[in-house]
Amino acid sequence: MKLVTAIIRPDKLDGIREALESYGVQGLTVSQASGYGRQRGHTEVYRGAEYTVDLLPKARVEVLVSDEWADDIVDVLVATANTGRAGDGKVWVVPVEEAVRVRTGERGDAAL
Amino acid sequence: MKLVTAIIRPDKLDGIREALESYGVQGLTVSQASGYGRQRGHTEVYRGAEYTVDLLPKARVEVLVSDEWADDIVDVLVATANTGRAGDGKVWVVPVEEAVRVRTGERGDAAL
Amino acid sequence: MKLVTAIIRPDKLDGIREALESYGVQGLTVSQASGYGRQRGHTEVYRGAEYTVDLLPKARVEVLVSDEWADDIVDVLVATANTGRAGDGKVWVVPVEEAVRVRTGERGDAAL
Amino acid sequence: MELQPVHVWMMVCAALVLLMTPALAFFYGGMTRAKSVLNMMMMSFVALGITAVVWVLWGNSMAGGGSSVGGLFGNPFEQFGLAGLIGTEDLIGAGFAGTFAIITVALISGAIADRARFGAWCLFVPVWVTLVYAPVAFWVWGGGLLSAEGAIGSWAGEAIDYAGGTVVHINAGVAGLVLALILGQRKGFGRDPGQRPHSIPFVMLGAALLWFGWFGFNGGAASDPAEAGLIWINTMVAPGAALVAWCVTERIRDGKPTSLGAASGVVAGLVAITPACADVSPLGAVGLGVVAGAASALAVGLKYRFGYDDSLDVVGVHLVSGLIGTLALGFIARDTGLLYGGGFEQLGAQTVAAVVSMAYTGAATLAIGLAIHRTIGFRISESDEQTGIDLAEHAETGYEYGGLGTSAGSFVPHPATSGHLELSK
Amino acid sequence: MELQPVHVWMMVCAALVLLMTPALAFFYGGMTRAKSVLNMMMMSFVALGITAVVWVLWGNSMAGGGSSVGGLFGNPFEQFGLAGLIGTEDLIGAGFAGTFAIITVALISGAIADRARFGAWCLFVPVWVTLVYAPVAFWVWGGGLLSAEGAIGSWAGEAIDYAGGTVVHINAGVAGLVLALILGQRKGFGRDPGQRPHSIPFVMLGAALLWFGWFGFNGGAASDPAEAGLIWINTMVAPGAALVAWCVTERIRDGKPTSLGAASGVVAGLVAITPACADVSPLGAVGLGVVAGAASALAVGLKYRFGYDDSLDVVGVHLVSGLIGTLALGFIARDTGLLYGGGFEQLGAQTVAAVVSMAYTGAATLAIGLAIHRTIGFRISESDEQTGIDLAEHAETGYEYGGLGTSAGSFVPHPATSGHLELSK
Amino acid sequence: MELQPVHVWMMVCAALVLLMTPALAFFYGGMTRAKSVLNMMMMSFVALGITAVVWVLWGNSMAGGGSSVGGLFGNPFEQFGLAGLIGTEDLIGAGFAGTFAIITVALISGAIADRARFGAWCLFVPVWVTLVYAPVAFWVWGGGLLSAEGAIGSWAGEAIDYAGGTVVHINAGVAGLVLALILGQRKGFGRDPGQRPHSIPFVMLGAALLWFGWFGFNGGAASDPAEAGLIWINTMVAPGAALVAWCVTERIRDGKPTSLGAASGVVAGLVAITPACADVSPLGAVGLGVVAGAASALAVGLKYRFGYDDSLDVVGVHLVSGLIGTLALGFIARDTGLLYGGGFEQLGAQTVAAVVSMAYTGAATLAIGLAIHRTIGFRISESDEQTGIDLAEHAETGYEYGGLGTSAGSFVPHPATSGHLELSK
Ligand SMILES: Nc1ncnc2c1ncn2[C@@H]1O[C@H](COP(=O)(O)OP(=O)(O)O)[C@@H](O)[C@H]1O
Ligand SMILES: Nc1ncnc2c1ncn2[C@@H]1O[C@H](COP(=O)(O)OP(=O)(O)O)[C@@H](O)[C@H]1O
Ligand SMILES: Nc1ncnc2c1ncn2[C@@H]1O[C@H](COP(=O)(O)OP(=O)(O)O)[C@@H](O)[C@H]1O
Repeated sequence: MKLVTAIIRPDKLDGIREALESYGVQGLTVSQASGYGRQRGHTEVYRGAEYTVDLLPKARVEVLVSDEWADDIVDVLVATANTGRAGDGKVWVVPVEEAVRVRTGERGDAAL
Repeated sequence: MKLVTAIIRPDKLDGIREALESYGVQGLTVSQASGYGRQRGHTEVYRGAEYTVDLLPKARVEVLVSDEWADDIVDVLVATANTGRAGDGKVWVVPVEEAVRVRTGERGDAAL
Repeated sequence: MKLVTAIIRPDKLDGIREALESYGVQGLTVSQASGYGRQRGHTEVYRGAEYTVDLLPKARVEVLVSDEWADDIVDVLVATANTGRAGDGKVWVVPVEEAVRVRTGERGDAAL
Repeated sequence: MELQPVHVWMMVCAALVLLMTPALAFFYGGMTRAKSVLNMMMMSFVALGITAVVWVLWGNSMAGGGSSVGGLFGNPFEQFGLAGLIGTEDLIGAGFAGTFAIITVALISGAIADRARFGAWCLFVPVWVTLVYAPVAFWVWGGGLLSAEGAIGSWAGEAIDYAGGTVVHINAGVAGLVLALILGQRKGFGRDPGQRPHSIPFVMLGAALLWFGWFGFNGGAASDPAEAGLIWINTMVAPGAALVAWCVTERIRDGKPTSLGAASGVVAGLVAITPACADVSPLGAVGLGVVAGAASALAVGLKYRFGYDDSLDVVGVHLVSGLIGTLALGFIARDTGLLYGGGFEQLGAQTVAAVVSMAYTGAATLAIGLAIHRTIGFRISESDEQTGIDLAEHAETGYEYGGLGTSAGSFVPHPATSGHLELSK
Repeated sequence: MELQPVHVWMMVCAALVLLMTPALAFFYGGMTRAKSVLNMMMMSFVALGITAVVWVLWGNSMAGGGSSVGGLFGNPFEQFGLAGLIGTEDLIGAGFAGTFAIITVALISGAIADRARFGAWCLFVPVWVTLVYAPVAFWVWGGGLLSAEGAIGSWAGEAIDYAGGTVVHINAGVAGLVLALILGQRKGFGRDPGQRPHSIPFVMLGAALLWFGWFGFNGGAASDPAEAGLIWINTMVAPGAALVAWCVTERIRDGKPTSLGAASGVVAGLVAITPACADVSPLGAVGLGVVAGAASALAVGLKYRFGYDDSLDVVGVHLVSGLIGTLALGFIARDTGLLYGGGFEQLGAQTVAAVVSMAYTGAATLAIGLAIHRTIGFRISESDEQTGIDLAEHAETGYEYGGLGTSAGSFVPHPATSGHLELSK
Repeated sequence: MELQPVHVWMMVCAALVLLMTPALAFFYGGMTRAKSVLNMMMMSFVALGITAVVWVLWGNSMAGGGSSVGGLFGNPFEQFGLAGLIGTEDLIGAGFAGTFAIITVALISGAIADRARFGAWCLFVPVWVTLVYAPVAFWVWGGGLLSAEGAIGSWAGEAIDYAGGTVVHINAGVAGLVLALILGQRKGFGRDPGQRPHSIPFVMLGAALLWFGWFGFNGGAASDPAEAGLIWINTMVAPGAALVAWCVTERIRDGKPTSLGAASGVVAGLVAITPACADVSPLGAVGLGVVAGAASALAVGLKYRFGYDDSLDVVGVHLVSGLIGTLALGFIARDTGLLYGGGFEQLGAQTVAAVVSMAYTGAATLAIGLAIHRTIGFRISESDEQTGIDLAEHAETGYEYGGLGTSAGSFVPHPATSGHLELSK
């Protein structure tokens, strides 16, 4: 199995979820993240003092997939999250040695 | 070493911590996550407009463990987090190539 | 490629970012975490009832790096985040099989 | 002259009404997304600042202080800067009247949440107060068109609008609808669940302070204790009944009574009792509250059906309950209503006043709104809406609870230099 | 008749007291978990709505408006709907009295935070106001049992309860204790650290607005400037002293003075001065504040020892400080207290009034509470408590700061259809 | 004696002024980091508690109640505990005056946000009220030094300070500056972007309630309806104009008008109109508001240039706008100002009063502040500042929205034992 992690724009989350769902992915885990990279931040002003904010809000999506589906899932994620502007994010794949569904104790691909 | 990640119900966190502690695990890292899966969400209503919430709050627990303990830790996590209802979560194991304790610079199993 | 994850004190974040930047790292992803370990927590009191808080705020930094840079990056992270007091955190390295820049679709080291 | 009870009462009431505009800022601000809360609140705050100045300069003169210009408005220059009132107790009345102008224009902003250019709003406020609020207030309360001696009022009968059902709520509701149509829907209207309220406790805070202030709003002009007492009781019981009615409506329709509903019910009840507070019995007020609470609870859904994005339901709450209160007087006004054997005169007068105000306000707001929209533009860009209007228009975010979003970044104490330089000029 | 100063004063005071119930909603709401804040606030808001209506319909008549039924309560039908008061200044007093009924029943809700079925609460409120509040208010203030001419009062002496130590605070405290026992402990009571307050600024906001409103609560009935001034000063200094005393107690016992303690101290001091505000000197008020602040600071821990889950300390604050204020009058009442050479009469009268009220309220609340609990059920299910009562009972959550919890999901503008259909019927 | 309108007015106004201190707690609390919000609010709350007690004990006697001790202060023992006032209507005035002392000392705390030891502050408050506030109030309002009959006032002319430009705002501003210098900069001052405001809605809530309360602050002493009306209007329009001016200044300098700026503008305008409220025309108030709003908007940057960490701009807002209002009277006072042909006398008197107060307050605050700092220490440790002063000094955190920070941990219902033991002693 693989763990596919995608750092994406938060507003792409709904699209990603739908795309993965129509691809047969039945679960995923999302968390809030902040990213720093090429994308330029914004400026805030409080009583005339300027604050430049460089860490920008991102969503982190994690999906456990079987080995054979990993490449396709990566493609789906990249295609759906893309806007062409700096800050679109990254997708990466890490090998997973074991996965378990807590409810049933099923292991391996059956746990996904 | 292995990194064991568990996505669990937030209210199982205390139990997990105690179980791991009694198992000799001396540290762990927790973060907030939201999960999408078989578990059904709930409905909120604001001025008559219904909002169906499908992303449900989860806790993500990460534990670095030595190779020999990984299986046991997985078992403990699964056993403690289980309720038998949809939404109990997943546990997965990823290989770790190096680990360092920042305070001392110790590496490998000594860093855990 | 490698994924280097560092659990650090939140106030070390700015230093880390600058150190990595001067090392040529052009992006990273940060998220909030809570850690449990040797570091002692604090006590809160509400209407005389004491609450001991053991989960302490941490920042999680994730950096994708090419294989050859991984060791150096780990060293930079450890050196910068160190204060010598319990609670400094951990750094670990996980192998990455694939990485993609969403904006361009570039893969591998070019995606970093 | 010594202070009299009526002076004390009106000054206290005026302060209460002034508080209602910040209260509205919370009522509305809590209902927006977290990334729009400041802009929403600012629309009320800046309306307060601008209208206070406009009122002192020429607004009060136009709404009744100056002599009538064809029954349409008072001469704005006659009491410019409140000249002529200084040294008299009439300043108190001018202050009280000013707070009504402030809240009325602020009410409109709920219809255009999350998407109005702040500069455009800052232009809209003084123009609308001058061209719409002041004249309509003059017609109803200042001896103009709709009053007993006015061209329309003398023909159709004088409408009862004790504290502003027509002048304030119907007016604001119609203006809100018109602006909502001009600006168009928010991106994701009716689809994006992110558009739920971000802080319901703030909505409840707003509703509570509005209720508190409304005792001043309804009661301030009373000078007789029996009348004042009736107003007080009605201002307590009508929103109470409407709160219950809104919750019951939700319980039946959606399965659960909500706190947003309770807060909204309070406001609907207050709106409905506004014109009627001095002219219906406490039992009448209970009935009026029940009807207004239930009707507004149903009416807030209309925007999804008809597709106008009246974001925070200015139409559903203020226009609908304002009309209910205004028209109900035709039936339950204690002296002249149909149910008290008073014939159709009162109902006719109420209807005429409502229709005339709606027509004029609708047309004038359309003109003003379009003029602004076609020139400087009334709506922010799509990407600004995405980013959040607080950042885009105010370079601020409402909250920073210690997350990572902003804690990392650089800091430039900008005014250190420029501030000093400009000061030392 | 022209408005008199007393009319103005009482109307202002009544508005201030009305504000206290939403203030209480914040005081309590801030102390619950984030997932229960709306339900906690709603218990106050709906108490406001329901009691306002009940008061106008029959409550005022029962508490003093109607003629005495055996010294037990006023005839509820005599002034149903405030008939007979319309056209008189007595409407003002009826309004003022109504706000006391509202806050009293709302106070009780703090004892049953996080776990009461909302429907059961909505039933409890009107029944309790009718069967408990109105009679006890009648006994003390309406010429009933405990007043000078009443069966008990004429025997035991008339107790001093200027603004409601017995009628409001002891009453609410006892009722809270009874309901807390009926409903049982929250899951995790005394163990789950998640049960800490979620927003202490809201608690402080509540305390501040309560204090502000309390000037109306204590002062509203005063018609003599020296008395009014004394009340005002005492209402400023007693909570001030109690704030300091609570903080000092915490500093000694826990090592740190807390802001939750300061806010709680304010309320304890206000509760204690309530019955005594017109009858003790400013120095007496300082002393009373110190005692009440320290005693309540210690008393809030009793629930852990005895195992009743009085979640937000209605007993520790309102019952304890209410008793302190009520009994202290036996000692420091300026005309009749022991320390002023007045003998034991006053202390006896105070004790009797407190005991009689506690006994009646305890028994009656037990009956009402059990009746509801055994029939429709007063407590939510364990899984609803786990999920959070806001979602379970109101289908809402208090906050959405842009997290991921709810931003993803689908949106159904439900009333688009049904709302319209029902409106067009 | 029956209540008179002036009694009612002053009691209402006094309650309004009392509300201003919690309002300030929100205005300031919203501007700090989330981890310091409670300490910031507590500085106001405890100032309220302590000063209320001090005022009743000896403060009122020193500020005017007792007979003059060399024109410097009133005899503190003469009316200790307000003895002598009991039974008279003068208690009302004593209460009103007390609320001014409370807010003045609370204002200072904004200059030392995030880093003051709470114990040190609790010591500073009563000492400063006794040695600084009470004497200066006596000089200006109690018949002391700066009044017409006083040593300085009879020579330099009597300054106009209707509601406290000098006594309250200049005083607090100078004291704040001195304490900021004694305590030194926060760690990260001018560099750490974490020091941005954590909740701007709270700042706006504070500003709104301050404005509301300020009608009492400025108006409470008026006994003539024309004067009261003028004060009311000026208190509405000056902050309105200042709000607009601050926003315009920001628009020009920074590109965007902010809501923090709007809230700050309101306060700057209120500060400036405070001394002048009864003596300038509404047009004068508009002008004064514009100048104060713009000047304070520029002045808040000075701290970065000169390096004093006046964290929440007590100097930039209260000292600067207080001076503007005080000195402006030399020009635009309606009877005696230069622009009204009144010669330089008034300007001279205003300047002397401001300078004398600043000199005395500066020196006395320096002495008190240093005495505390050198003995028990006025500043928390660096690691406590890092952790957050709320946890370090109060063992609390402001918010818990259900995150993981505190939900896991153990719970010890500490007072279960000790509380009970101490109670049962
Ligand atoms: N080396 C990296 N390691 C981990 N995350 C990264 C890395 N580089 C970028 N990111 C994440 O990807 C996001 C987008 O990167 P950015 O450089 O702004 O745009 P792009 O990838 O389109 O060039 C960043 O905000 C960050 O969260
Ligand atoms: N393929 C997956 N990848 C990552 N996380 C998953 C995946 N499937 C489920 N999860 C996580 O596990 C949680 C529980 O899954 P769910 O399908 O609801 O219940 P169960 O695992 O008991 O069948 C989800 O909320 C989600 O956080
Ligand atoms: N085995 C582990 N797995 C994952 N995270 C860990 C582990 N041990 C410690 N941590 C993380 O590292 C942080 C610091 O650990 P701690 O034991 O307090 O200090 P130190 O590492 O300096 O001895 C913890 O708060 C936790 O977030």
